[in-house]
Amino acid sequence: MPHALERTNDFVVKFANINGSGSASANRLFARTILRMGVPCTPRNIFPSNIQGLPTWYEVRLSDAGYLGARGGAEFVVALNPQSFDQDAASVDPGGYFFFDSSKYVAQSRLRNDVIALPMPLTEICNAQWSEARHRQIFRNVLYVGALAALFDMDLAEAEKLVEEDFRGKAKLIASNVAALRLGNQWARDHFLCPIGLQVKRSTEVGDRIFIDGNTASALGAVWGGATVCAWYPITPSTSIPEMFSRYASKLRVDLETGKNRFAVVQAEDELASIGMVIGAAWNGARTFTATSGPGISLMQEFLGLAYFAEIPAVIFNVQRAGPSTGMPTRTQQSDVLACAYASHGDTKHVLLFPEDPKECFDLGADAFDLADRLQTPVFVLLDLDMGMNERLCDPFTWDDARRYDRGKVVTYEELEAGKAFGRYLDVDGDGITYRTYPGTHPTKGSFFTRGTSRDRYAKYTEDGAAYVDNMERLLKKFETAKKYLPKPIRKDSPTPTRNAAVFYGSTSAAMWEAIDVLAEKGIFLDGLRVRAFPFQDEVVEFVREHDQVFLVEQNRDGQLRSLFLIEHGLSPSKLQSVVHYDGSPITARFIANAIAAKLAPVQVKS
Amino acid sequence: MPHALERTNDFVVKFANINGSGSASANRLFARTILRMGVPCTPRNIFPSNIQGLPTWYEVRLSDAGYLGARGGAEFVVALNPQSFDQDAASVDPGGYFFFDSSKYVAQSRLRNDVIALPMPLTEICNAQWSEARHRQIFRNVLYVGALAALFDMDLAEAEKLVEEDFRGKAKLIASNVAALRLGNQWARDHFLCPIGLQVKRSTEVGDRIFIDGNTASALGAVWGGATVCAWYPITPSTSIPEMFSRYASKLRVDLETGKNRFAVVQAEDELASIGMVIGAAWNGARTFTATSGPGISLMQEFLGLAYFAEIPAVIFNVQRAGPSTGMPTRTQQSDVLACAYASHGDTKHVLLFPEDPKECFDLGADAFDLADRLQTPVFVLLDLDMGMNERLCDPFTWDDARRYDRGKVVTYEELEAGKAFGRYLDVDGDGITYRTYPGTHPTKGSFFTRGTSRDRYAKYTEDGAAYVDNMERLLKKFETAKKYLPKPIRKDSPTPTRNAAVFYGSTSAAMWEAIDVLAEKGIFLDGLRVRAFPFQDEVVEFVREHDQVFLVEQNRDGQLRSLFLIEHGLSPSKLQSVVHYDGSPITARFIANAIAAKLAPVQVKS
Amino acid sequence: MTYLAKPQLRHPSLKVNDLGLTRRDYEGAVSTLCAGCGHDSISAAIVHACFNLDLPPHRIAKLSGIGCSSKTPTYFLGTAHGFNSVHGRMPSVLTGAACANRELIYLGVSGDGDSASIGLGQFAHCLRRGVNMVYIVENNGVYGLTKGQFSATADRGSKDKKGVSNATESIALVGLALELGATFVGRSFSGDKEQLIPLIEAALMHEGAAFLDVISPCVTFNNHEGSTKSFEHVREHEEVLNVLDTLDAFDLLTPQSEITAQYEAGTVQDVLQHDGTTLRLRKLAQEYDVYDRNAAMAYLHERGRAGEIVTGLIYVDPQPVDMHANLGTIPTPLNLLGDEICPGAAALDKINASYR
Amino acid sequence: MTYLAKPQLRHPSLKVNDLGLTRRDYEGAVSTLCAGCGHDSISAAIVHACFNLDLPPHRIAKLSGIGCSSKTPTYFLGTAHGFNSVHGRMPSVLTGAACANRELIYLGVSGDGDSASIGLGQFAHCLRRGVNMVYIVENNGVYGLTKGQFSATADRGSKDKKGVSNATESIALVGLALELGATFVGRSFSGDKEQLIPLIEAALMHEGAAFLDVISPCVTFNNHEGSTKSFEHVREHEEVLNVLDTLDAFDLLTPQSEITAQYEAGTVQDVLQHDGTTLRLRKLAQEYDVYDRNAAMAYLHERGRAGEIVTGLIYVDPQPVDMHANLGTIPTPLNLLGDEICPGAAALDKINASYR
Ligand SMILES: Cc1ncc(C[n+]2csc(CCOP(=O)(O)OP(=O)(O)O)c2C)c(N)n1
Ligand SMILES: Cc1ncc(C[n+]2csc(CCOP(=O)(O)OP(=O)(O)O)c2C)c(N)n1
Ligand code: SF4
Ligand code: SF4
Ligand SMILES: [Mg+2]
Ligand SMILES: [Mg+2]
Repeated sequence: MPHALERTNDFVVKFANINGSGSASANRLFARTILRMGVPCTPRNIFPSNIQGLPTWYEVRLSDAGYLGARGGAEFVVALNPQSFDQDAASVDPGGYFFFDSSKYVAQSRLRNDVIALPMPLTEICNAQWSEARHRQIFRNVLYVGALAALFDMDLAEAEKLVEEDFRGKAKLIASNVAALRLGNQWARDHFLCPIGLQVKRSTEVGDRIFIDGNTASALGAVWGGATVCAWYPITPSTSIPEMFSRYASKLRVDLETGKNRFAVVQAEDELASIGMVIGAAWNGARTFTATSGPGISLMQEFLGLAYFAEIPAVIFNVQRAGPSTGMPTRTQQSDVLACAYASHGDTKHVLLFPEDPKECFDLGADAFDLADRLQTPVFVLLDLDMGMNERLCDPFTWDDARRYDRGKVVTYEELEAGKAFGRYLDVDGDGITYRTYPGTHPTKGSFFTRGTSRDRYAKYTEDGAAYVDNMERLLKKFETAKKYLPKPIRKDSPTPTRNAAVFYGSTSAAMWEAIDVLAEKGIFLDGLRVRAFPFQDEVVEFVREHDQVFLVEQNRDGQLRSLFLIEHGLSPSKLQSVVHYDGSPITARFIANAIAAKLAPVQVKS
Repeated sequence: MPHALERTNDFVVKFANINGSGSASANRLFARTILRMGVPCTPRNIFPSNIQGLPTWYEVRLSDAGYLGARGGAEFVVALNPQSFDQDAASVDPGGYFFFDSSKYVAQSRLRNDVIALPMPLTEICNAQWSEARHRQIFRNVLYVGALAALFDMDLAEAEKLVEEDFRGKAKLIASNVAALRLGNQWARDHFLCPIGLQVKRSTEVGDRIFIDGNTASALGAVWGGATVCAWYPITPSTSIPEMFSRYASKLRVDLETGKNRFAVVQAEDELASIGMVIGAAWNGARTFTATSGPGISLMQEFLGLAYFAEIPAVIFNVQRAGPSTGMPTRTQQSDVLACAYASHGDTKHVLLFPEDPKECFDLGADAFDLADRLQTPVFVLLDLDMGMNERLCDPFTWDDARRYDRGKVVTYEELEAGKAFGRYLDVDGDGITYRTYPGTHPTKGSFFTRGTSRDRYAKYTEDGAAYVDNMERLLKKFETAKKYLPKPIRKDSPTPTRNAAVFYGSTSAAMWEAIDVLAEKGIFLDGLRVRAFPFQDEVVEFVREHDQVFLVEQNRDGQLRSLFLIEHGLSPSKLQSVVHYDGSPITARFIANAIAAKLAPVQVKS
Repeated sequence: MTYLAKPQLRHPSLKVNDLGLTRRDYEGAVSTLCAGCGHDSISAAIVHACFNLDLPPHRIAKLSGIGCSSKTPTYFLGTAHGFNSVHGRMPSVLTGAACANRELIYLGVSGDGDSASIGLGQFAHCLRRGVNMVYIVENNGVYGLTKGQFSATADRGSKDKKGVSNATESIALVGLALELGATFVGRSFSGDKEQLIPLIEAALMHEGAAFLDVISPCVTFNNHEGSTKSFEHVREHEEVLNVLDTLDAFDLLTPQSEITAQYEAGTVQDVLQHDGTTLRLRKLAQEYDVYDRNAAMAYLHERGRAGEIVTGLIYVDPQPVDMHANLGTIPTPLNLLGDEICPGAAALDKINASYR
Repeated sequence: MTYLAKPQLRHPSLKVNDLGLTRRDYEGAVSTLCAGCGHDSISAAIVHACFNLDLPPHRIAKLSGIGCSSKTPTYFLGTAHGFNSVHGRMPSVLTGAACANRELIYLGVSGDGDSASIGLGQFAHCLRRGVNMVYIVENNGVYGLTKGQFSATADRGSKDKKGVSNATESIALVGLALELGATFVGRSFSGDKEQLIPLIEAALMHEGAAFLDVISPCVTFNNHEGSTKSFEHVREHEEVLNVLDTLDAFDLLTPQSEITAQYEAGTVQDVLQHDGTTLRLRKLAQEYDVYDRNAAMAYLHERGRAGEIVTGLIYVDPQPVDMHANLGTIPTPLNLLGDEICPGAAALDKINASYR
């Protein structure tokens, strides 16, 4: 038997539960207690595409070093699901710990020699303590949190404080939950050698960071970004964006006197309708968005082409999941990049934003509305399930009260009255972006007809080839202009000069920066560039040009962001190497580091 | 004034009409008379997106050399539309001829000095000859055909024979049409110096070729290819594929005894439904197809991803028109290449076929059904408006009676009875293609569940990442396998060795081969490769590798086929130069030759 | 049709309405539809109705899908913004627009292909949401723009131009609209301006989802014998339920007596609308009650089975509920809200605190 | 739900039907739905009905969209082919499948989100086409799989789990199906096997488009007070029109008396089906006529307004026209046609000649 693992503030705890059993809030309580102790930790929920009765896992990675990506492996497994018991037992790292409900007999043969077994008769204790079935089920979860606190030497008071905050005003609930916590804690102290080798020590690493999921952050971005109309259709994993938008708008956007809403949320009949509503609202001058996932993007294709060609601002949050088709709807991927970048038939190109974490979901989420209005075109904010549905530690959100919404080039009644010339598709400023009016602005001036068919600079229908080409080329110019408004890439060069580099985006970020550290320890140095928007700015292209070997790390099979590089820029394909991970689990630093090391190995042998 | 043009069997006649005025059949009669004289000619119809009352043009290019592409310019213009009169007058090549209805006074100032005016009082003659308004309108068209025959020294008997064939059995109609032809012919002989410098001389160049449009040819391909279920939704320019399929199937596929149909054509409620029906029918073992254009492709995206992932055969004829959005619905483009190749969210790739003319629409149209069944995946046949809706001279269709439909890997009742092992997604043969059963085959064996979600090799639902990846990689292998079944590219090397080459596809073909000839005359030599399918075979990639400079000629803005080259193969982007033409008119040899010559000029100066 | 003068309605004088506008001010670009197309008459009726009601043209938003019918918004109300969207999806675009600015008047124009085939789902859902709008289907039983295929409203057994009979059950949009909760439902005929104009006026005044099914013959592809959507067939089978006047615009409809004279005398019923205006109904089917949705459906089905085409105001709910009531939105149009709605930095700090 | 035994129906004995199969042979994989979900009871009823009718399970094609309801085809008829397609689009897939092979029995299973929201257009069009099928909507008024949002069938004023009231007009699928020309329309309740099983049997025997709206409470998201789709609410407001037996399967329904006893005695009516089988109807609403579509609609609306949920066989057309009759297809399934349908080289030469 290997030595029992000993780690402080740097290990992974995995909970194996049954979905619908109420374990989620107990697991969250565990993670939040660690955070309250100042120790960075990142939870990830792995759940099935059903509502109740199937296996679900919750992984919590503690990392004083601040690594927030998935890591893989688990030093400690909490096995509470008889269905997956053997699989869970097998998943403990050698020398790790296996905590399970021992109320029913578990044959020794199902346990491992190289792992420390921590049996606790949770059900038995609950049955003895509580009579109601509901209580027995709920408190069983709280019980193990109390026990873990003892095993890891955590500060139970922090957990108790969280319970108090969560149930504020419900004294009875607080008391019973605290009692359960203490019961579990005490039982563990009485029956196990506490603490074990894995320990949580108070730290200051968390700082003033907040703990929030990307979908909620996006919803807040939409509230602060001034969205007034949201049209949507439920689909995992995007559903909570409009739901949280509703919730926060109902708090922050209600007329105090009348109780009336300063926003509208319409649950549409499907995604064709939701994007149609967004286009109608945007045409009419509202800031508006929808949220969806892959299948919704597929259904929106026709309308997205209309919005591109008729130049309608629209913000689309796409929380990506594993495709194709229904795929693995509760697993993560970055596989809608191509479907968004070139959405619709004909020659089209769209603006994409790639937030890395909830903080950027908020920032880019809010910015997206300015960008859409400024560029008069759809703007996609590409999240993924891993970022959208998991809580993540990130910097607190900030807002500059001096900031004003950029509504783009809109001609007003006054300007029309003053005789300002107006041609809806007339490129007055030479940047490809033309002026618009909102419907109903002026009795006699500035009205125009919007359509998906070709038209001249004054929005008049035409089938003239030259006018069509003129317009299509202006759209290319506008796409070029977009680059100057879009968020710049984030570059971090290796302290040791290197000709190798990595390019990545979105939720890959945390694992990637960690992988760069890991590789540096092995003597492999990489400059890193995180792309935050498409079309790519010169800085991005330059970065690739500067290096001999660029690894494009992404979470899809076909290297979709790499395709954008190849299509849009004259970059050498052999230089741009794909590193892909697409089994639906979040990419890890271990995976990236191994993949890159393997690709570099032959090169290094040569040199 | 320049010398009046003199050409034999090598000029362009352009008719300017009003749509809905019945001129189409007269213009066709003109073109077909030329063909009956053995002279190759190619008509192109340029029509607006409306039903009646707007300008429409019909261009007939005569070319004894056999060039069937659009050429540009016109030596002879027939101006019958007062709306476009001035524009039409301006469009005659210097030294050309301008034929117009002089019944109403036309100011001399509206005519050109450098063009020969041929005024004929068509309306006046008609009014004198016929009393009914309907007759006056119809015969006015026939009249000018008669006159043109005189001017070009055409054999009127051929026109008369065509009238007889067209109205077979309707003696009165024949007589009156022939009379009108002769009246026009005589009038021209009496009032013009006949023949003029442009003349049609009997030739043998047409040979046994047939004159048919690509949509009809595709429909025939579907009939011969064994399609039994067609589901569709009307959209220009694809509508005539299902309509002609219906017509021919009603002739060739009816049970003689009962009068019942051996086929089903369902006009669906939209494109989502039409592709859904195709998928349902294909799943159930029928050979089935739909036809659509860009907006339909956008709407089908979700279902196309399902078909890719669930591995359902489906044939989709996409007759491309100018996008994006509704775009220019009666203009031609090749701009749905990307939207088809990577249709749907997630990682997807689809098989594309690129016919060049009606002959290949028939051949590849029929083959598509074998390919879809063999590969169990959607197969797109990419036409465009120019090819689909215009009649074109092409080789007669052939069929080998020994040919048998390839239904692909289907396990039968007998095989199941005999104990053949069956796993729906089990790669028994190592080519990525697995076996299927039709629903209802066997009472106890071989049934499986089809879904768009991840599953194991036995079609059982799973969210296991490894099983998912296993399946996705098999799909890549299948895509690789596809290459060996797909039609090979057509390569034609320059007799003078060269390091330059052109790659192209579809309706660009005729203009491209002509451009190669034109360039050769200027001392610029190109090897040519016409791509007929995606994924590209090794031959295609090798061809690009072999050359220093490869021009990728296509009819869209963004160089979409070029994107496929860049994405799928490690080809150097700087070597692959885009030559694009996308104003909605068919690409011409002149355009291509000029564009390539211009791109090569600096290079040639250097060398 | 480009070369023909527009069909002349009955008010040729350049009369001025309360806004000081003439009927010309309500017109649009010259139509490019076929000469005699029913759709052009409907455009003319819309022009009349808006003129009669003194609506400021620029406060109307015209929206449509794709089709000959959907082209028509270009041909009326030239100073209004218009949106020719994609095939069958006008309802969602209109719904979104209505969310953004509740103060404009929404006029959706569609075809039977656009609404009954590809757009059926959106048609249904915008009605059930109670979007405040007038939704007109210019119903010709065929796809005009794609050259004459049967649409879903083509009656079973009716024949196309080549004599092929339609085998599939048809969709009755009026029946559907009633089933789906539209609060104003009417049917009319493009050839019957006297009925159509006031019906459009009444629909414009209705503060909820108003639906009008207007039979509008396609002269090019569906005006032959055997068609049940031809001018002749509709004239022969029209059963006029009622004719109505909107009392606000009463004086503008000249001369009263003439209109009345065209129909058998009937009783008069005044219908008070939510906004305070009154519809005066001259009932031709005496027993018919425009408030009774159930009875309306039964009556329609019964007459429909007898081959009759019932026209007139079919159903009105005098207390319609508009989508904005369901959404609980403020009276100010949402598109006017600016920086003042941003909760700002302080509120954000509170949010941050709640996520620690 | 994985760990609970399947809900037990009333025939626990391993009785054998005419095909020599037991009920077990009609079952599928273990359900992964929530314990107590209405959908599982409907699956069980389908198993019973197919067993009772002696249907060879592999000759049934099960199709669905996406949702908890749409997952159920995995849980019955394990030896049949199934197709879990995309959200809301099962009807088109089923229609295509029916085109390809008219000899299989088509069973479409859908949810209220799947059919009344995203799928409304396809729902409508497959009914009007008269596709020979049984189309079951497992109606719980919510989106179960996406965790409890209102669906379009949620009644106006009904409340979600958090107490928020639904502001939008609901869609009544039964009314729509009648309006759209479905030739067999029924409604039932997942909790009422005695009514549901024979209704499914009758629908399976109907040779046309048969639609069944089955209220099927979502125990996780829509079984609370204020919901009008909860077990309690439906039990309290169900108004049973009739119960029926299919005479062919008469002897399999045991014991007759027991079923009858559950309802007040009513008169009996025999309804002859197109295929020669007879439905025996025990009428509870005496005056109700299952042949009268109009009356059915009126009755439904009236009772609906009173808050009652009418269940039973609502309408049947004894002479349904199936899509294949409209298409004029041969009796042989099209998917069996092979090389013999190729017109061959000689015919092609003739075609060539006609294009010279
Ligand atoms: C997605 C899509 N599919 C098909 C078409 C082609 N299309 C244009 S108009 C039309 C039908 C129009 O019929 P209807 O709405 O009845 O209008 P009408 O022309 O008869 O007035 C169709 C199918 C399209 N524009 N978009
Ligand atoms: C195109 C698309 N949009 C959204 C979803 C997400 N989704 C899955 S099931 C479902 C609703 C299911 O509701 P219902 O049909 O009523 O079935 P239930 O789960 O209630 O039985 C939705 C919206 C999806 N799968 N596909
Ligand atoms: S085709 Fe028919 S609907 Fe279209 S403009 Fe002509 S008459 Fe009107
Ligand atoms: S969520 Fe509702 S519908 Fe879905 S399985 Fe659970 S109880 Fe059934
Ligand atoms: Mg129409
Ligand atoms: Mg539901």
